[in-house]
Amino acid sequence: MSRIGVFTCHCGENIGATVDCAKVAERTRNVPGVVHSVDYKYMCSDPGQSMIKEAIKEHGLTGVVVAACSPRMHEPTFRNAVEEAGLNPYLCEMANLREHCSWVHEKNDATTDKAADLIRVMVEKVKHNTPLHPIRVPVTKRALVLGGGIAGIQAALDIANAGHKVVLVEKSPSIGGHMSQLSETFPTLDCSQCILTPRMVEAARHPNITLMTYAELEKLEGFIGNFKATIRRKARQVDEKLCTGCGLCITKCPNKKIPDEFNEGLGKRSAIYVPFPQAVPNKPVIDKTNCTFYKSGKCKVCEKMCPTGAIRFDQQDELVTLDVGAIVLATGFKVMRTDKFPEYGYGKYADVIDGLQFERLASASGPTLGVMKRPSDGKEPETVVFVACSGSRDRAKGVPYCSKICCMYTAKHAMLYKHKMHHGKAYVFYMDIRSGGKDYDEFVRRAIEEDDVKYIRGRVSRIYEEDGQLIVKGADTLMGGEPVEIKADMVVLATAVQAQDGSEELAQKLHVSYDPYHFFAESHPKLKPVETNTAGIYLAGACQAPRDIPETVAQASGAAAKVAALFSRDELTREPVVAVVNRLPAPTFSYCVGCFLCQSACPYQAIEAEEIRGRDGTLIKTLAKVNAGLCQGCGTCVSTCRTKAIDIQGFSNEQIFAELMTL
Amino acid sequence: MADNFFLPQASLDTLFAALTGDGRRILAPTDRDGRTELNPVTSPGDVAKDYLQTILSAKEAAFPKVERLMSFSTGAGSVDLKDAEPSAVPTVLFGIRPCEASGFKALDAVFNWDTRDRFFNARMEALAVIGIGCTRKDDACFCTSVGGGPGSTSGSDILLTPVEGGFLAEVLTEKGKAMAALAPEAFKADPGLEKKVVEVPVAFDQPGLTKRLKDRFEDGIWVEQSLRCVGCGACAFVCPTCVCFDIVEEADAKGGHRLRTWDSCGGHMFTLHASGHNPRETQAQRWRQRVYHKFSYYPERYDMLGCVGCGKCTRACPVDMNLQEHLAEAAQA
Amino acid sequence: MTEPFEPKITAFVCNWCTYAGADLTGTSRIKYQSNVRVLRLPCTGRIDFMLLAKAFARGSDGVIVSGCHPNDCHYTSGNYHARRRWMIYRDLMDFMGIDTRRVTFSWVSAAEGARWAELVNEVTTSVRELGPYTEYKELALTGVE
Amino acid sequence: MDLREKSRQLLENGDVKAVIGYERGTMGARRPAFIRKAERADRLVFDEACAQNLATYLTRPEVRKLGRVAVAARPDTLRAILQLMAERQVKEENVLALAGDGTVELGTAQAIEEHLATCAKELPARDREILDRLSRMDRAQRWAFWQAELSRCVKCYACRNSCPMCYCGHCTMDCNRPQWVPVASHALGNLEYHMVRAMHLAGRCVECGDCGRACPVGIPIHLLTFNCEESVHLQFGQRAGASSKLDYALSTFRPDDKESFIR
Repeated sequence: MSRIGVFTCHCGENIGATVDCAKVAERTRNVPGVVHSVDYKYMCSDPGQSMIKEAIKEHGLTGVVVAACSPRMHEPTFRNAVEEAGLNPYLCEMANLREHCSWVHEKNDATTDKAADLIRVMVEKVKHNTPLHPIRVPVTKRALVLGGGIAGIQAALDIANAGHKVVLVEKSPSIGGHMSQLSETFPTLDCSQCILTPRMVEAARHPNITLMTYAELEKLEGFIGNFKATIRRKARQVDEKLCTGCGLCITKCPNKKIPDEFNEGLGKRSAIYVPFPQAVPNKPVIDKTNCTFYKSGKCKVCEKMCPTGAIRFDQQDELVTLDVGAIVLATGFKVMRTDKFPEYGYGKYADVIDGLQFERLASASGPTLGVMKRPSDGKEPETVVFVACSGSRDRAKGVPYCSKICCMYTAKHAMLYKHKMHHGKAYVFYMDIRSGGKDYDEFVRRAIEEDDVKYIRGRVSRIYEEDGQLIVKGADTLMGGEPVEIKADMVVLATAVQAQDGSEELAQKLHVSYDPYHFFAESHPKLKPVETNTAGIYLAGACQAPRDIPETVAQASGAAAKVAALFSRDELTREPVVAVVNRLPAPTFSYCVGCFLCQSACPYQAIEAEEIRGRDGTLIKTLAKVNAGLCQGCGTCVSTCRTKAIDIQGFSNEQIFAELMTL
Repeated sequence: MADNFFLPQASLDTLFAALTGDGRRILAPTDRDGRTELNPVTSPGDVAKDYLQTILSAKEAAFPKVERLMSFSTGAGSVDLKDAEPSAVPTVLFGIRPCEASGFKALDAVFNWDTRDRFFNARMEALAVIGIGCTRKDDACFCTSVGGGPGSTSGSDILLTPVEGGFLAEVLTEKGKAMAALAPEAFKADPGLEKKVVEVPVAFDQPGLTKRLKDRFEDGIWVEQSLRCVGCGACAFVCPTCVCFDIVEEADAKGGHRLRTWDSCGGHMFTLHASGHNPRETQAQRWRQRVYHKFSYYPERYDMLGCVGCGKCTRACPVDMNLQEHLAEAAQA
Repeated sequence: MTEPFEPKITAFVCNWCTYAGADLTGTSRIKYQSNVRVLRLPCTGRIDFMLLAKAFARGSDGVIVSGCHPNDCHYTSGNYHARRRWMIYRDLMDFMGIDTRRVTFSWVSAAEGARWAELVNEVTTSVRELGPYTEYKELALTGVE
Repeated sequence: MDLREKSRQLLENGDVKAVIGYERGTMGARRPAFIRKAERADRLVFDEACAQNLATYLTRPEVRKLGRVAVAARPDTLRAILQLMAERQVKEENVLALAGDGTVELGTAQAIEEHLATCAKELPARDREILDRLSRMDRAQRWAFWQAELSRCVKCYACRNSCPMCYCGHCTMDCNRPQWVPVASHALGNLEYHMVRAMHLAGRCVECGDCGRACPVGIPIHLLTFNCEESVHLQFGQRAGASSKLDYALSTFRPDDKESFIR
């Protein structure tokens, strides 16, 4: 038999002024199952909580209803109090007399009636409450970081420095990411590689970090604290342990005419290569599609030349399985290529380049060694037009969002150009200048005011070639839409930042959600910016949305802090508000029929199959089973289940039904 | 000994008016939306014209599909109980077939076996039956195999048998006389009418079946026969003699009722124990129970059959579990 | 003089958006009619269609079902599942002749305190005009002898 | 070659343990027949009068125990088989569908899917007539129509037990903690029962109409599930029984699902 105690709070005047609390307490006393009902000025105060604790002991209460404010406010307070008195905290419920009654209704009998009703509802619920216990899951204290750009490197270093093991997986042969391609960085114009490469080396050397370059995630199973990741280590055809990185193979490789990815196609590389001189690890890979041996079956020059015998033509991809407790997603972005712009020549004009290509042109380690030479003929461009918002904020291009970094890097590009060619002319077409950030607007002003970059507010409608020059046609909207035509030697398009290729597939592998543009979705836009909706998987950098370097690094450290916090405990405790599949004695075992319709409804992949076998091992029944580590307690499965075999603790069918039956 | 009369077709109006005038409700087969079903009527014109039988049986007049047994309400620290009173409206069942009329005896056997059921008895007391003998039959009919017949007077207070221009009326009981007395002008002297009903051939040897069942309990025949049975309760719910019921409570936080509803031994939950054990776990066991209950346990316990051969179950069954055919098979060696 | 009819309104809301939104209505001291009784569930995905039917069976004259706007579900997709369920259930109710004017589905976010008050007032007023849902309330007694 | 001959062969060769087909029953009816011995295959008939969806039997414990069985399959039977596969109730290797005139062997889900692509689906004229009548009614009239029809229901569960998709051992109707739907067949119990049945079949109903056919009191209950299935199809484009891969409309969604009533 239930012995319920009900504690009605006046909340000072907040409830008491509108609801006749004494009358409510009196009426509640007559509800079957209620053995104790009192009202008090402030239930959440120490004396108030003491009243509850004493009543639990004195009256042997089996359930408590606190009729006060919103459970979203004080449920933890009262559940704690109840627990301190030796009652399971989940035997305490709150009736919301303040936010849902006294504050929103006039003082009259109907309001008092409603207050009594709200209590009655919770009394009936609490009669059906059962003691619940926090769910504990162990934590594997090793993190997996996917993506070896600055975001991944930063996250890996922070986690490693917190004392935890990290596996850093990068799909290309070297870590470094887009940042390693940049020449200088805004707003300080410090050399990108100068600040990045020490971090790369630190990551490679860190005793807690295992680097896996030229590797990709194949499969992910499990849940927070207990993931099982399968990594595909692509065959480099080079034994990393034997290779000393001497580079002899690269020098001797006969095929040196391959467009160089690192230089954005502006330079050439050999078939066996390291992406760039400061690559980490500084070990080459063989590009099998271009290697003469793989194409014709003859060559093997590198193998002959290698002093340590590290070349392995028979090396195969390798699958490695790792147990990890947390994952940081730092897979970065890509930029839209110039061939997506019919109005700017479909990428067929060699001197219409994108921002990353300009970075390589401006870089001291780039194909021109930092000398301004245009790609088509190597001529120094006297006039350069920079087009901001190329593709961004353009629904027709499928990119309605702002790419965020282009305003700043366009200013930087114009400035770098002017610094290298003082007599040259730099024009920037822009829609708006978005330079929010520390020292950012000052930086743009400097470009305009000190470096004499001409900013024209308007869009470029067309670019075409004429007599070895590019005719840039646009309009100046600040001059009333007056047509502008500039004869340029080179055009730099600040093309849109887009989600990395394969983001959708990766998101599906990881069961994280993504936005319509395939950027990974954060759990909450304000309060959970580095969490995903899958517990234990965090976000860093531009895989979530366009970001600049400082933001990326900050977010990476944020994600690392989340991982470190997770790893600070040996096991996780979670609210037991999770779904459960009922289990019964043989021969029924469960009402579950194993149709698994709940499985496809679950947003968290928390439903697994469980086989019931007889003593002789024969399969009797296959049931759904909830992985309490993954379940977040939404209850969508409950509404899908026809046999009512699956139910959710804390909001069970019996509880909700009982509530409904009192109305 | 029955008193026989001639009841001209036209006099039915007079009879109906007299019965209604006496405060009685008349339930008769009607034709509604293409279905023959029992409904309250006020004039003979409301009665279905050319019917074999109703889909559901007449048992609902005494044993309704849902009836309230008691009510309760919860108050301040107390529970108030209140017995329900059966709404025993004086009722005349008009035009049901002799097979169904005789079915009430099988119900009575259970409802007055050890405890006298207040609800059933109140309704039976208020009930009078004017049956009509059969001039038609179909392949599901087998009344003659179970001791009945298309002109059987068992269970009727007045039995009408169609004759040229009206009916031969056999006034059989005190209740029948009382009804006839309400409209004496309707009942003419019997000119020596011939009682002519349809012929229903005997399909199997029932005493032989009952005897045979004694040693057939573990026979594979029940599995074979029941393979196609889907385990619904259609047979039991249309049956004039099936008497199984469930007692349920419908309540909310403030109170509720206790109800009695029809149930069926064919359902898999019927014998399911709270432990999960089910003594009649397979459909074959449940099918066997249905046959044994009617043809073995009823004769043992009440010295009568639990079947009147109306064939409603055969007509209602979605998979044509033809009772007569199965019984004939079971009666064989 | 008869008392004016006061409808009974039952609301099923999700914990994260509409319940929080209704909390905000309170915090903002926006007044609304007191006919509504709110039942809190974790997510609209948890709101079984049978709960709506049971609310009417229990004598509700109107029902509100509310949760997070599309894209805002705390559990990412519970509200999308709920929306589909309601799309089908509402069609079925209409086909069976149940008065769909008495069920209001809505999205009310945790920020929309004023909207919650507005919704409750609108529903209460319109259901008051429709009158008691007598034909549904009579069902439990129809067919019992 | 006909179904009898085909069945005889299958049983003689041991390809299947039983053939579930139809035989002649009372008053010209066709009824299910379980043939386990080749010599009994002569009882089988397979013609237009064979209406029942035999897929219902595939989930019965007695049939599951048999192993591989052949089923005389009309197009709706095939749809039900696919849907049962999608819901993990029937294993591909345990069922051989005999389609067309009863001699077309469909032994895999893919074969069934391909065969179904050639079968048209049409609403019977009588159903069309009732639906048209209902569509001309206003809400109150529809309420009156269904109340009159459902008042005839005695909850014998012939509809449920005949339905190939109602294989749940423990039906919502059997739940008593809480008692979701009243056991009694009063107006509320009947309305809720049929509402639950229709909703639980929405997105799963293969529209064979067996529930309506089974109803002893002739309630056109199949129209309730048809209505749900049609509203699933119109709004989400999905159809139950189209594939052996699960694509259940009520456990999937599109963020841009369109409705007009949510405020």
